[in-house]
Amino acid sequence: MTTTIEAPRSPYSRAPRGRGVNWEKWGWIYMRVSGVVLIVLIFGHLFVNLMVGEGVSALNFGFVAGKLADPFWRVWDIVMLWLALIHGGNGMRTLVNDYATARLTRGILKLAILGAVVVLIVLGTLVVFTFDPCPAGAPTDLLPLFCQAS
Amino acid sequence: MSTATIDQPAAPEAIESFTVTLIIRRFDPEVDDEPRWQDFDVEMFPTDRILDALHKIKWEQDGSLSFRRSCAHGVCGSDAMRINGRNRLACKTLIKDLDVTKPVYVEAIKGLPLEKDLIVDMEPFFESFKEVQPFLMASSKPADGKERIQTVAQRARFDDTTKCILCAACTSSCPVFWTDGQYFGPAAIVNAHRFIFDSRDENAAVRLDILNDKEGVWRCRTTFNCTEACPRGIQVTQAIAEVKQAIMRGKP
Amino acid sequence: MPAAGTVTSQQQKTTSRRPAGTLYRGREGMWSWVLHRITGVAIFFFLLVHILDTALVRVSPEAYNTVIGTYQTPIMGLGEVALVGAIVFHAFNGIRIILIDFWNAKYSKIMFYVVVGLWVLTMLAFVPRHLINVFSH
Amino acid sequence: MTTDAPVNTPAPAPTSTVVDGVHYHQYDVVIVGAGGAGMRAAIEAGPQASTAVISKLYPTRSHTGAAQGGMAAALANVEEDNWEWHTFDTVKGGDYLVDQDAAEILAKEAIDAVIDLENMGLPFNRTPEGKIDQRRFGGHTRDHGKSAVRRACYAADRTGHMILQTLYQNCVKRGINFFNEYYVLDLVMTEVDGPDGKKIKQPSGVVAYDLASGELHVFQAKAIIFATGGFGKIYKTTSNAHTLTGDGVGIIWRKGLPLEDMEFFQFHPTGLAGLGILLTEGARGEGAILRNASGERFMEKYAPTIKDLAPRDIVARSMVQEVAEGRGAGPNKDYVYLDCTHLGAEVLETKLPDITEFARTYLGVDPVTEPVPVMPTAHYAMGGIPTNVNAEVLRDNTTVVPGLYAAGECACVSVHGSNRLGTNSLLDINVFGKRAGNNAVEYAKTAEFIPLPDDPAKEVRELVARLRDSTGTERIAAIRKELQDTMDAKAQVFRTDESLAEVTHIIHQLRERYMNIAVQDKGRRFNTDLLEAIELGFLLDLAEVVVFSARNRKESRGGHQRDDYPKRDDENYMKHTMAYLTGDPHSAEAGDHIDLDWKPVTITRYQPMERKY
Ligand SMILES: Cc1cc2nc3c(=O)[nH]c(=O)nc-3n(C[C@H](O)[C@H](O)[C@H](O)COP(=O)(O)OP(=O)(O)OC[C@H]3O[C@@H](n4cnc5c(N)ncnc54)[C@H](O)[C@@H]3O)c2cc1C
Ligand code: HEM
Ligand code: SF4
Ligand code: F3S
Ligand code: FES
Repeated sequence: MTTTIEAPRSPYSRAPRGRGVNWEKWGWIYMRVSGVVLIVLIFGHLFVNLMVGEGVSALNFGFVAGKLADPFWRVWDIVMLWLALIHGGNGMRTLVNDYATARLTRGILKLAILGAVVVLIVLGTLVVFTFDPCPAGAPTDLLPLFCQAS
Repeated sequence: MSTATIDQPAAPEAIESFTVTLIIRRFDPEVDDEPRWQDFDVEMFPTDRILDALHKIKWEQDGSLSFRRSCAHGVCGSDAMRINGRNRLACKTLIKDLDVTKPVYVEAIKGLPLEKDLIVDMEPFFESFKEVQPFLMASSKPADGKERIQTVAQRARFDDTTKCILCAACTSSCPVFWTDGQYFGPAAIVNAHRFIFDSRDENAAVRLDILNDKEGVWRCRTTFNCTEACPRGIQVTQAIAEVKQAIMRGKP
Repeated sequence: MPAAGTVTSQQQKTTSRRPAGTLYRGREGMWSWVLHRITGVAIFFFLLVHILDTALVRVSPEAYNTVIGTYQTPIMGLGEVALVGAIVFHAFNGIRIILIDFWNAKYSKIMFYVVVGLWVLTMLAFVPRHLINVFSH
Repeated sequence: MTTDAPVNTPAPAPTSTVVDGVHYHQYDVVIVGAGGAGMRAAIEAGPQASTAVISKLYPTRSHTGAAQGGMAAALANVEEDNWEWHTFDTVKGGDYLVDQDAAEILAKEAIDAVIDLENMGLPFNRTPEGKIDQRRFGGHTRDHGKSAVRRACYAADRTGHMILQTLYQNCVKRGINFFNEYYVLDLVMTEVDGPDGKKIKQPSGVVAYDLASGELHVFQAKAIIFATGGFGKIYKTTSNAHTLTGDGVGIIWRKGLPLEDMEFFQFHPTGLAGLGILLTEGARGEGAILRNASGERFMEKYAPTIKDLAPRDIVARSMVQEVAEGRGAGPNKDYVYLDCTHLGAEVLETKLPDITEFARTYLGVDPVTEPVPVMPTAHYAMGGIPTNVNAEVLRDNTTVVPGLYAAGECACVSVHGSNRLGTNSLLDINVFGKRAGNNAVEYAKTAEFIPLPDDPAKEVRELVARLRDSTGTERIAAIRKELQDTMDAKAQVFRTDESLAEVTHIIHQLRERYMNIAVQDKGRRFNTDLLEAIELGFLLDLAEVVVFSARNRKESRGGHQRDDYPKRDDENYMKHTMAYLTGDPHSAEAGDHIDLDWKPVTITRYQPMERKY
């Protein structure tokens, strides 16, 4: 990936500097701030999901539902969802800026990233907020333990 | 009294010469569609420089080999090129510091339009340099017609970046610059840094604004290729980081 | 060169645009960036998928469990090792980048090796445990 | 803040047309050379008239950037000093062959020149009070030779680099037009009616070869400034860049205009042995000491008062003498040592960082712990294009060529006489560069364009075509090497009639071989092979003038030391040499085509005295 273009800047032209919000600067700062927070969130997430107990083999609806019923994990997951997607989306935007030279391709790719990020954030948020850990009619053995208790 | 001869290199007794193979990436715009690699064997001493090898080729084998050079000791910035895959000045790269059991690859710096052999078009590079307003801007002149006062510490603040010789080794080693060449590039930022942190200058804000741009400092991904490549040992990445800080603070 | 016009006429003279130079032999800084980039993209795409599969919890427990079941196969288990490896590298190297930006660029090389070291340690802690979990079922 | 905004107003649209493949441009002022002198002139001329700077190198590649030690000015920032003492040192350093009116101007205007540079942004080293710091340098003394004085303003050992960068930055600020990598190869002269009715030739423009495209450009101008630097490449061991081939001086010479004091070439004592890369005199200014093989501080013998800080000609000669008498160091006993070890790492790293690195990189010697092998290296041409103090080029001893100016190393004002003091050249380029710029622009304001002759590019086109189509067998490099080797062996620090006669003979042979030269690169774009051939032509011409002038100065003075005439001879030679090209350079006897004349030295304050340090 490091030997891509031999003679760029042809012809030499830098886009005039736009006014308004400086995405580059805030994007840059955001990457760092979110990065620090994400470390905690993601490492915590991975630890709980993969390391505690039987790790990945223990993952199932019951496990997830159990976590999502807890407001603590709900906040955790929501924050992680937003931070990570925007972080990743902004990172991908950087890549597109770097490697997609044609204006049109650039536009399309960035729109695609934006679309994916927005859709997934909305979807994810909805899931977390509207999630019902004990959906009616589901086989009880798949549900978290507390569903039976109530 | 006879005139002294100072023909011998200074190093001690009978240093042996050996054959070095240079593989040079040639491109003659009037003939070639694409660059091509060409081998040359030259007899060299360990204390010779790559520039000497190129001269030897040009002067004894193929006069059409084209490259820029002037001072021959690393102060004019003419001969940045890629030697064994890294940007260096040919006049500061000693044969003995390379592994000459293998051929030495020499090619033009990357990211600027190739003109001929080892020569690239430097205009885009100098355009970026000019864009950062690389000159002192200070409205007041000292009343007594004397120098402006600057303390030793204030002078030291920007010492590192005054050393730049505009050789482009840094900018053309930067992976971000290679991608589309729109990035201002480390050299321009280094030269902006030189003035942003000069206590006598009053226009830091303007330069910070220029570099607070889509193609400005934020494109730097701290890959350190620039710092590694700089023949003047300038801490380029550090300088860029300082400019980023200054932009965030809003002042130097 | 005086006028802007000259610049473009110089540009037009360039006929070669083909790569085929040697690979640039950057050092720690460049390779860590290459890895950071690759891992970042990999994580991003995984995240897309991961959110989609997690969203299945809204569909039905069965649907979720079928999909999550595939995460538990040995092949995917190895994939997870790679994924965690990527995340851990990206995370530690991200901290390194932040330190370079806000603290000091002098120690970037040392910090790179610290990142590698921490990565090895973390993976040593994670991999055996994870693989036991994967293969013990 | 706005008061100091960049003056980026585009210069008045220069007319540029293409006729028969030759580009024609018109500027009020054309400056040839973008070193210190050229850019200092451009800063004066640029904002006042349409100005073009033509340079065969990107401006920042000019060799001014290699200057290390400092720039003299009696600022008296660190100790008592005044311009009069500076003038005296300049005159004495030049072995009294200095034009003293010019030296006074140099020393007086030095102070403003330094302040100008500081105000433009040059980052000088500072004193604890925040003023420009100054250091000692060879030949600079307090009160007419009583003791060494700190007069050299400096920025570490990168003074030239800082000057060149600062001047370029200010050219960018002022939006100066640069034509980079354009080689000026000819001065266009038009025949016009002179004041007394006779036809005379007047400069009307220059012809340049665009390296990138191989096309020719004619620049018509009202005023032309030559600032093309030196020609150290006539020697093998030199501190000069590969590109310092004296093109500008050579062009003037070929036009039949005189060259002054060409026999005086300065050999800098401390070049890295075998390589010629310079170690600044500032090292000795900071206290470094020259030693022979047995570790003896030999300069105590030759200049008891200021020892290692004696002027360069004296130190260089002393070194060569030590070696000749068998006290040289190294396996071949062919160099002496510059000992910096007692200065300590701190001083070396902060005040002399670059030269410390040069020694490490190129000789593998660490100055902190080991003495550095050094030998004299061809450094500076005192002679060149004669000008008056207004930087106007002279046609003979007194008449100026209207509209033609020269400044910097290519010119001979003569402020350096027979031996330049260290730090006086960076001063020279600033003081006389500024004067050239100002005077040229004043002249251009009232003057008319002189019409160009028919086909002004004819000669250059033919020259280029002949060389490009050459089918000879002689290698350019071989001829150049033989010239350089010969000059080093026979026309260096010590000369005799015999050795000089030999060189003349060899140059004649080389000139014949040059006729049969092979230019291998037949292309148009970036044809550096062709340019090297042309440059070699200038080198041959200039070497011949140097040697011819040297043969005819039968005395020893400053940088010119004749073993067969070891004494200074004020009675017969207290005068400048003026050499003219009068015939076909191919004639076997140099005397057949070179005419030597003499010009009186201007003496205002100081009568010649014996030169002792
Ligand atoms: C290593 C070194 C150290 C020195 N240290 C000191 C010091 O400490 N103090 C001091 O006072 N002096 C010093 N000097 C001397 C001083 O630096 C030079 O004499 C001075 O810089 C010359 O400046 P210049 O402007 O005349 O020429 P240069 O800087 O050499 O510039 C010449 C210009 O002319 C251009 N040119 C030449 N030929 C052509 C052509 N045919 N067409 C178009 N353009 C052309 C070149 O491109 C270049 O831009 C040193 C010199 C050297 C070599
Ligand atoms: C675990 C904690 C994380 C930290 C500390 C972190 C840190 C960072 C930092 C500091 C950057 C900026 C790099 C630069 O400007 O040079 C970055 C870039 C990036 N990150 Fe992260 N990140 C983390 C998690 C993630 C996640 C979860 C994703 C995926 C969704 C991701 C995707 C990216 C991408 C695609 C880039 C752009 C890479 C580039 O431009 O080279 N990161 N990361
Ligand atoms: S910063 Fe270093 S590498 Fe970059 S142009 Fe300046 S001297 Fe060259
Ligand atoms: S190489 Fe480029 S990415 Fe930054 S650290 Fe240097 S400018
Ligand atoms: S030739 Fe001047 S830097 Fe190499």
